Amino acid sequence: MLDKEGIAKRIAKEIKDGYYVNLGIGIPTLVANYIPKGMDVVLQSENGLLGIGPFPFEGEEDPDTINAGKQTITILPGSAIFDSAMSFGMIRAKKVNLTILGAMEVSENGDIASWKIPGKMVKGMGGAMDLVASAENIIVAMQHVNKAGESKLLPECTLPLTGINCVKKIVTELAVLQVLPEGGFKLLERAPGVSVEEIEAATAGKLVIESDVPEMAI
Amino acid sequence: MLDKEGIAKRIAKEIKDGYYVNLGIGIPTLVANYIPKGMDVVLQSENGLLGIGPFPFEGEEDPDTINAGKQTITILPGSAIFDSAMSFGMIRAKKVNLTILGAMEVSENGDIASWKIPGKMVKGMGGAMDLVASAENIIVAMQHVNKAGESKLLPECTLPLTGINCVKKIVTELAVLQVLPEGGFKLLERAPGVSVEEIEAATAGKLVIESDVPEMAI
Amino acid sequence: MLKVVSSADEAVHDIQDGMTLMLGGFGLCGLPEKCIAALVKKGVKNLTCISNNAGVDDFGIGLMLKQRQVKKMISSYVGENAEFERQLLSGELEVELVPQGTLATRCMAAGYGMPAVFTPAGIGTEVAVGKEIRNFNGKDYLMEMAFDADFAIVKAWKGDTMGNLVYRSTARNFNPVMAMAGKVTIAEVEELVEAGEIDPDHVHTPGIYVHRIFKGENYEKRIEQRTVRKKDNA
Amino acid sequence: MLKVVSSADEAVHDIQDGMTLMLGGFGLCGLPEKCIAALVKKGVKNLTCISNNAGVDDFGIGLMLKQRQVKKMISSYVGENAEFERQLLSGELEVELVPQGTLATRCMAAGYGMPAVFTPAGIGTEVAVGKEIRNFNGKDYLMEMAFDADFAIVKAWKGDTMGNLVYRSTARNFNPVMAMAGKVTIAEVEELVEAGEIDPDHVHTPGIYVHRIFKGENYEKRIEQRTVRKKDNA
Repeated sequence: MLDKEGIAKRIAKEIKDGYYVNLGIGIPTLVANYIPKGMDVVLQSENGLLGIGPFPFEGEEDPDTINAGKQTITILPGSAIFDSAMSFGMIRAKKVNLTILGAMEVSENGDIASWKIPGKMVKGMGGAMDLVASAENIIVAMQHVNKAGESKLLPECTLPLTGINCVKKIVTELAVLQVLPEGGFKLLERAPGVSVEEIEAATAGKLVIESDVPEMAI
Repeated sequence: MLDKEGIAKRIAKEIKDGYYVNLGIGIPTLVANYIPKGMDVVLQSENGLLGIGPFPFEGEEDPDTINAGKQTITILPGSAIFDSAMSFGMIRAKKVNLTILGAMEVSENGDIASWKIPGKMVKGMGGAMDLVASAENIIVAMQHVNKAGESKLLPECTLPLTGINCVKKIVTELAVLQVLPEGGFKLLERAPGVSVEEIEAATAGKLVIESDVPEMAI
Repeated sequence: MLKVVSSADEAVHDIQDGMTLMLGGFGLCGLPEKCIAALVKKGVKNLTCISNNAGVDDFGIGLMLKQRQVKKMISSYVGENAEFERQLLSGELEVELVPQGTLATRCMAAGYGMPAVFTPAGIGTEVAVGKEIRNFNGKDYLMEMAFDADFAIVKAWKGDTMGNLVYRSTARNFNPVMAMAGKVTIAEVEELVEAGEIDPDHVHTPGIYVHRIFKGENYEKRIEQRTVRKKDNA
Repeated sequence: MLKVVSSADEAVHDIQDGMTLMLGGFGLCGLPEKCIAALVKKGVKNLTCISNNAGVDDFGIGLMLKQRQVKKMISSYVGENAEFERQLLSGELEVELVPQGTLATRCMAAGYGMPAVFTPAGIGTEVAVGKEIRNFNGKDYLMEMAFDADFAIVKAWKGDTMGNLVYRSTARNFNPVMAMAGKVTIAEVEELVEAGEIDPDHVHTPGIYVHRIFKGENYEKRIEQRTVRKKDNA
């Protein structure tokens, strides 16, 4: 079973040289730490930056320089700053190659719910609806089950949707799964020490197992 | 009767302190020379400049710095450069206070034709269609009659239109006229030495004369 | 151009109860804190505020919420404010949640004189309810309307007496698109310089969009999430 | 990011007959003259060119027209080119005249992922024929479609190895909106610098939009209308 860092590490392997990548808040943010050195990858922050750098050294925080999670960051050489309209312009125009974000639920046809629990929590969708509506390559990073032990991979989402038919891949503490165009979660890889049966038990939506499922290498 | 410089001089009197003004090619360009000193006026050039300055001194021409007529110009202190989309954005959003442009024909309901003579000349509309469709304060600077001696102030335009119901005022070598909301050219001022009869003879559209028409002071 | 005013109080003097305001900033970054303080002092009420976030409890628009000056918030993310959540759940506060890109684009539409724009954000979700959907090239888009704001209030790093603005780093965010979109636009700046001191090629918001400008003093520029790393041993 | 190419020839090597190209510039100002020269040399044909103007007889797109490489021009103003007029009147050249603001906005729409935009330009004229008209708040607007270009070819003053671009003075014009709009965007620059040498706040076109970049040598930068004034006696 993977911890959060493990999920981030596994997702980092999906990143290719030359990619522009948007990382959501939470586990996706951690992915930045595992991009292989020497690989040319530019991180987009939807508040208006291409070229997110590491956190600043203590005492060097700049209140004018934050990421979309409102954390103080630094800016790498070769960065560009732009306004919010251009930021989402480039997202809508599919210039960002990969989007990694969290979710509360994903359905077997790729719908995602991530922004609202009716009567309990309404923080807002932020940029997530724009990202999932336009991005062609979306990976969801999340826990396989929620705190109540219920599967977050469902036949249909029960929470208000963020977007439809958009999630391509899911990485959880148990597995890597692909959302099939015809519907269903195809099991691609098992986390170290996790059995297919455990994954089946934690997946409420249709799980497609085609052959021997390899353990992931991270 | 006014010469071109006289028309420009008269139009310059329509400019108010604090105005942003777009000047078309031809006579309108001359208006810049007659803006009273000390008046704070910013000239917009639709190729992407607020703050057109005078022509450069000989030898100081900069090929990167031109106006919408493609003439070499200079840029004044406090200018801003922007791209073509923003330039027409500010025009559409009515941020430009006054638009002065030339015309081949104007109709008594404020239609304007200025960009095409079928079978003879098709240079294109450039930015004129955008300007006339959005500007709330449009003055046309033109000759009252064409080279064949025919009136350019018509009941209806005969040439392909640039825009409809948009011209508010016309300044010619003979007169200053207002386009009435209900239709018709209201004669506001006569050029020095020009009689009402001469203006009537040169105006094919409905001419509205309400009282003694003063001679213009320039 | 007579755009320079002496203070935030003067800049907001004619903002009236019931008006619609756009406020720049992303979280607390690039926030027009001086104008917000002036609005709090003025006590103007029943405002509709278009702003990406709603501040925190004791800073930014949170200060206006605390005083119940806001009737309606139009935002994309409001998850950092307990008082906000309380007013929302109790029904005291009306909230329209808008995808962040849609929010930015509806501002830009206003500034560019476009009455409506098309975006796929929100298709298939409750954001799409009641809105016109159009299909272009096999993909569905929502038609979203340009905002209509009485005032836009933005914060820039530097401005000149002609109203030209330059932003610094990610404090740019929504400020340029909102600056374009107000019927009246107020800019507060950290440095106010003479016309000619800003390179025309570096201007982010041309002065034509800015009606009033003033220099704010002693910016607090609060940090919402201070994240740092330790210095490596050298 | 492996965006730097060695020459204009390399940059345009895969532009094929029948493609649609956007070409930046306003008149001869800010024109991608090195790529145009490479296209003339390459002899690629049946092109659709989206560009505000069509160059003059012996410079800019005029050179491509002379060689009959252009099947269709989409422009706002073409009045400086005798060969163009000849091909147009003889029917050899197809021409779509588009209001200048509409042209710019259709480029921006492509770069911003908006399939269509609304503009009042052309209402009541032949530009409106066959197009959808919509009324918003009592005013009619045309729905105009985003452009779809295989390549956008732009000229910047300075660029870095990440593809970030900075334009100089009014040579900016259509270049940034076209740079955003191409499926593949080629930028030619007068100065090519390392990543980090351009202040991120000064970038006009973020590198994400630029796929290939090269330094052009010996720019001619021809002036179309040389207008000067005499020096006053000092």
